[in-house]
Amino acid sequence: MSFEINKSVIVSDFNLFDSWEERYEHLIDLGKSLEPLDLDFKNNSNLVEGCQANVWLVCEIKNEKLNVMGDSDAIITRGLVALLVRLFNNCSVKEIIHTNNSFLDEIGLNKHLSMTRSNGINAMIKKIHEYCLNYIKK
Amino acid sequence: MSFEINKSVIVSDFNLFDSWEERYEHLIDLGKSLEPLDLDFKNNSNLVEGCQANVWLVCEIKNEKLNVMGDSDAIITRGLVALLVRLFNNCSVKEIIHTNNSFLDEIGLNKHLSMTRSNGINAMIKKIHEYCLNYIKK
Amino acid sequence: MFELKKIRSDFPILSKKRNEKSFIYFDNAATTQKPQEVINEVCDFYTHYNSNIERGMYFLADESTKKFNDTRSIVRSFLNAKLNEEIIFTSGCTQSINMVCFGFLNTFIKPGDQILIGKMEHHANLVPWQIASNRLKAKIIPLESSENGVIDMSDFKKKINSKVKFIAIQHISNITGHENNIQEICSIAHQHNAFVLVDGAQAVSHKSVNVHSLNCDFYCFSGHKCFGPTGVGVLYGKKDLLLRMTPLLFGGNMIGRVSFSNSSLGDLPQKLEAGTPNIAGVIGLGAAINYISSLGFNNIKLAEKLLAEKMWSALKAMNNIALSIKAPPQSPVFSFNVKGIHSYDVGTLLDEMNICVRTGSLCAQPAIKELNSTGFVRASLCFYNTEEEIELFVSALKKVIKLL
Amino acid sequence: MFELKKIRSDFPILSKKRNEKSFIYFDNAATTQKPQEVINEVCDFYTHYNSNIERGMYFLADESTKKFNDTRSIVRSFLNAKLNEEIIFTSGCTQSINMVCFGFLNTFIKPGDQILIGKMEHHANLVPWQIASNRLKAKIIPLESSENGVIDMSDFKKKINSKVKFIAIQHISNITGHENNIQEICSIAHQHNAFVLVDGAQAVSHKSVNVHSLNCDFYCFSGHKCFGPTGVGVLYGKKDLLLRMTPLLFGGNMIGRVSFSNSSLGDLPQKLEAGTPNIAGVIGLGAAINYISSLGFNNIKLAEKLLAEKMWSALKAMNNIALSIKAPPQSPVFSFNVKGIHSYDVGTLLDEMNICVRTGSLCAQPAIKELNSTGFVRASLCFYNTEEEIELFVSALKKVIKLL
Ligand SMILES: Cc1ncc(COP(=O)(O)O)c(C=O)c1O
Ligand SMILES: Cc1ncc(COP(=O)(O)O)c(C=O)c1O
Repeated sequence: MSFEINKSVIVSDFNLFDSWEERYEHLIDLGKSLEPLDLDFKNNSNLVEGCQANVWLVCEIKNEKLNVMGDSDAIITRGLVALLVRLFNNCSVKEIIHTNNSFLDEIGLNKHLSMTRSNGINAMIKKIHEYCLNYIKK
Repeated sequence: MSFEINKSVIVSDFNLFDSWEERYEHLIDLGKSLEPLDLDFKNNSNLVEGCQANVWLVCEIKNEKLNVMGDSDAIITRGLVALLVRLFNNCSVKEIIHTNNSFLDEIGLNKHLSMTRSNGINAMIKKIHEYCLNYIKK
Repeated sequence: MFELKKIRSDFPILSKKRNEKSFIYFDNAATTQKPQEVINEVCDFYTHYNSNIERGMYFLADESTKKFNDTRSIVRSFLNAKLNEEIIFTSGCTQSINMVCFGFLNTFIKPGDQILIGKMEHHANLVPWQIASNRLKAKIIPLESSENGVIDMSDFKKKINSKVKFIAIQHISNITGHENNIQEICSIAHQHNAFVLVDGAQAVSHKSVNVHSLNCDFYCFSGHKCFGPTGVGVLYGKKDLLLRMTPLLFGGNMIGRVSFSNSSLGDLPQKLEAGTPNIAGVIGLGAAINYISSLGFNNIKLAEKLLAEKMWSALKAMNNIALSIKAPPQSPVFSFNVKGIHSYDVGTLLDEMNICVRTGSLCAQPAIKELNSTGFVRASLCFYNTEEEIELFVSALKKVIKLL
Repeated sequence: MFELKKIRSDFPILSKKRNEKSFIYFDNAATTQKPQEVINEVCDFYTHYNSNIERGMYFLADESTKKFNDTRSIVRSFLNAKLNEEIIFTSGCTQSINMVCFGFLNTFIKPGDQILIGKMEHHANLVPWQIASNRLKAKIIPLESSENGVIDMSDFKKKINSKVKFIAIQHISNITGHENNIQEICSIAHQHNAFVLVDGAQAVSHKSVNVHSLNCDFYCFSGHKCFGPTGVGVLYGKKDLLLRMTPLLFGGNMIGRVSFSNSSLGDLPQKLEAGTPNIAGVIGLGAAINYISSLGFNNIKLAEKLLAEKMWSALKAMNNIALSIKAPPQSPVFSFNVKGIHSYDVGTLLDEMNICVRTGSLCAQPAIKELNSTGFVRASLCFYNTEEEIELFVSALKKVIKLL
């Protein structure tokens, strides 16, 4: 899997929709399909700061590849988590640290999600990036 | 002496002048002609609050008539003190407590002195009034 | 008379479009919109007579000083206080409360004394008391609230005793829109020699406040929540109490004599207004109160009652809406949940439909917990809102529920 | 280039008439006038996107929150600070200083410790330290000033010792317009492990400030003294020191978790910004700083240098003028007396001639005493003042002297 492939799949998925209703329905469906996080993982250390709803992200690296799981108590935020899981899961650490947030524009989310929310997603992306960077530094 | 007579003299004096320069010269002359207050009287209890320059006022009542002396370290304010001395000195206490501040308009001072300053003169008049009222209450 | 169309046109923002559509502002409890008069007054100050106040002796300073102090009279009569010097201008309700917490409480509270605080209070009327009582080793006792978020009077009567020295309560709740019985609370408190501070942040835009008949010791509010500018607020206090108060801030304009060996404080109200105040803000607040007066609270109450009734029955008619209240509120504030749905999701989708509501803990976490919630959707209305907006809101809500 | 006519037209108040004549504003040290950009920015906020910040999640709240936080970046780069969270928005310079006095000092000062304070300080940078040191049983030691009102460095070097924990000084004097050598003071202070707060109220409108190269620990200023709105100010502090600070105000927006049993504080900068801030004020301050940047401090310095030189030689040429300084000032501020005449009389008559100056103790009584005066006439200029105004001022002054 590579980030670029994941991204293009997501972008073309979103491009199928014309209305904001459909985009949200898609996001909500993504959220609903996300495997719930084990309660053990829903602790403060996995909580992502800077999101209005509770968001937990759990990162793990195996064979230089990221494995990321997450959850949220709000379904739209959960959809965003699912999006990031699809985007980053199984990507190589090296690739991830070179991605930037511009893909938010490319999948048309920056336009549709208000600042606070994209702040939320930015916080999630930051957490993933930092995890990968820390891994490389070691 | 009565307040009304004093007032009309002062009003007609001021009416002689067309320019603000002349009015101020008159006020300053009044200030210069005011007998300086004895140093003993220049204490905190005679200080009038609410004036930007230091103003001291000393009231005394003899035969139901007010005797007022005063001073200031600023010459224009001193002129205002002199004006009040001319206005109130030797007037009966009963008459004084029935006067109001409207004479400030009549002598054209409210128009020419800015609020802070007329505040100062208001504070002086208030002090004189209160002195007379207290005397009557006793 | 109260002509809604005319009134809406007084508020320029209300004709704003987003994506070519008009929007619905239902977050009035967070901050109200501003009438053109207020905006003009602020501009006018900066454009025509901007200058510092009190100390200058030139014509501009005369004008700004006069306007500033005229506002003190406007606020005094707005609250029906006795004296101008009982009106202190602050940077907002939060500062007003903190001033009492940290400048008055310490003058008489002893370790072991008690402070009663409602369970429904906004953080601004809770956290400062926690910190202050911690420092002074006093004890905070929470007051239970009955089902609509007002102080449970029987609990209050049980808890008041000679150790209680202070009571901090809100006039109207920012969550439930219900009103506390301030007059009775003050009267009982005073029988026990306790002082009362009333947080009026959510009251002054909805009803006429009379500190004299309430007989509260302190009352405070924010300008921005009653159609005035941001960064300005009011602390009313009874004169003898303000005289006893230690200022929270020290600096220019508030002192008598200053030397390196010692300094003396000035008189009220300056003593409690250190530094250059928010002059434009204060003057703008005066314009806001004049605007309120021009409408009249009778008209405001009437208009808001209609809105509240309509909203109440509309929400009651939806069976998946869990309201935080059991009876219609005194001011048009509605906090609720859509059953099984996070408040945040509701707010997100309402925003897509140009509807502004607040979601989450509403700066009152203990209150939210007390109401068995983790966060509400709050629609808070104001006289300039319309019945049509309520209808649009309700259908938007139905659409949200279908989407989620 | 710096086109004075264009620049004057940026400030609408400067074309105001009084009694059909234009006026001269020489009280810029008290507060500066506002360019149209700033007025527009404030109006624009209220007209188009007024809403509370941080907590709302709808489009208006996004816009105001973004604008508010953009200003934090603007101020950060204006002061050349490293981090946005080192910029705290306050209600003004006075509040900024009080926050450090009452929220930082107490975290490390012990009875007997010393605080050094310049003899020329404004009351805002003296009285709070007096009160705080009184409470903490620390000692205030005045620093002598040399003839132009700047810290006498040899006195400073004599007085600094291991007991000195804090130094509070102004960047530029509001009386003499002369500048302290902040960089050297900070460097010496830090060798002795003392912290330095710089009161920049009179500096930020005149020169580019770089807190990084000054290496001060705290820096503060007021918006209204640098072309911004009233009711807003800034406290810059090094991050590790701000983290140690106890807030002066508690309330909404600044806490983490709140319950009746205990509450935790939030992160920087919110921790130190309790309650709804002066949103319009902050956004207007951003516009003011952008305006300053558009002119450029090089140009501002050049223009003000010319004005200062002209004023200096004009006043020096009058033999009945007693200036408070022996050398031309770094910023165009001139405090003086007309020999034998009360400052108040001079101000009164200048006002009649439409000239705005400040008179009296200039909120710095100990400084006035130090300069052997009982009160000055202060003419404080700004880049939008003109050489012609200086000529008019000088002839007005001559007329005043003749009249008195
Ligand atoms: C009941 C109540 N009290 C206090 C406040 C605090 O007001 P401000 O943030 O304007 O200081 C608010 C505003 O959110 C409120 O609703
Ligand atoms: C040197 C100095 N420090 C502090 C202040 C206080 O500023 P503010 O009144 O805006 O808080 C002033 C303003 O008068 C000043 O000139």
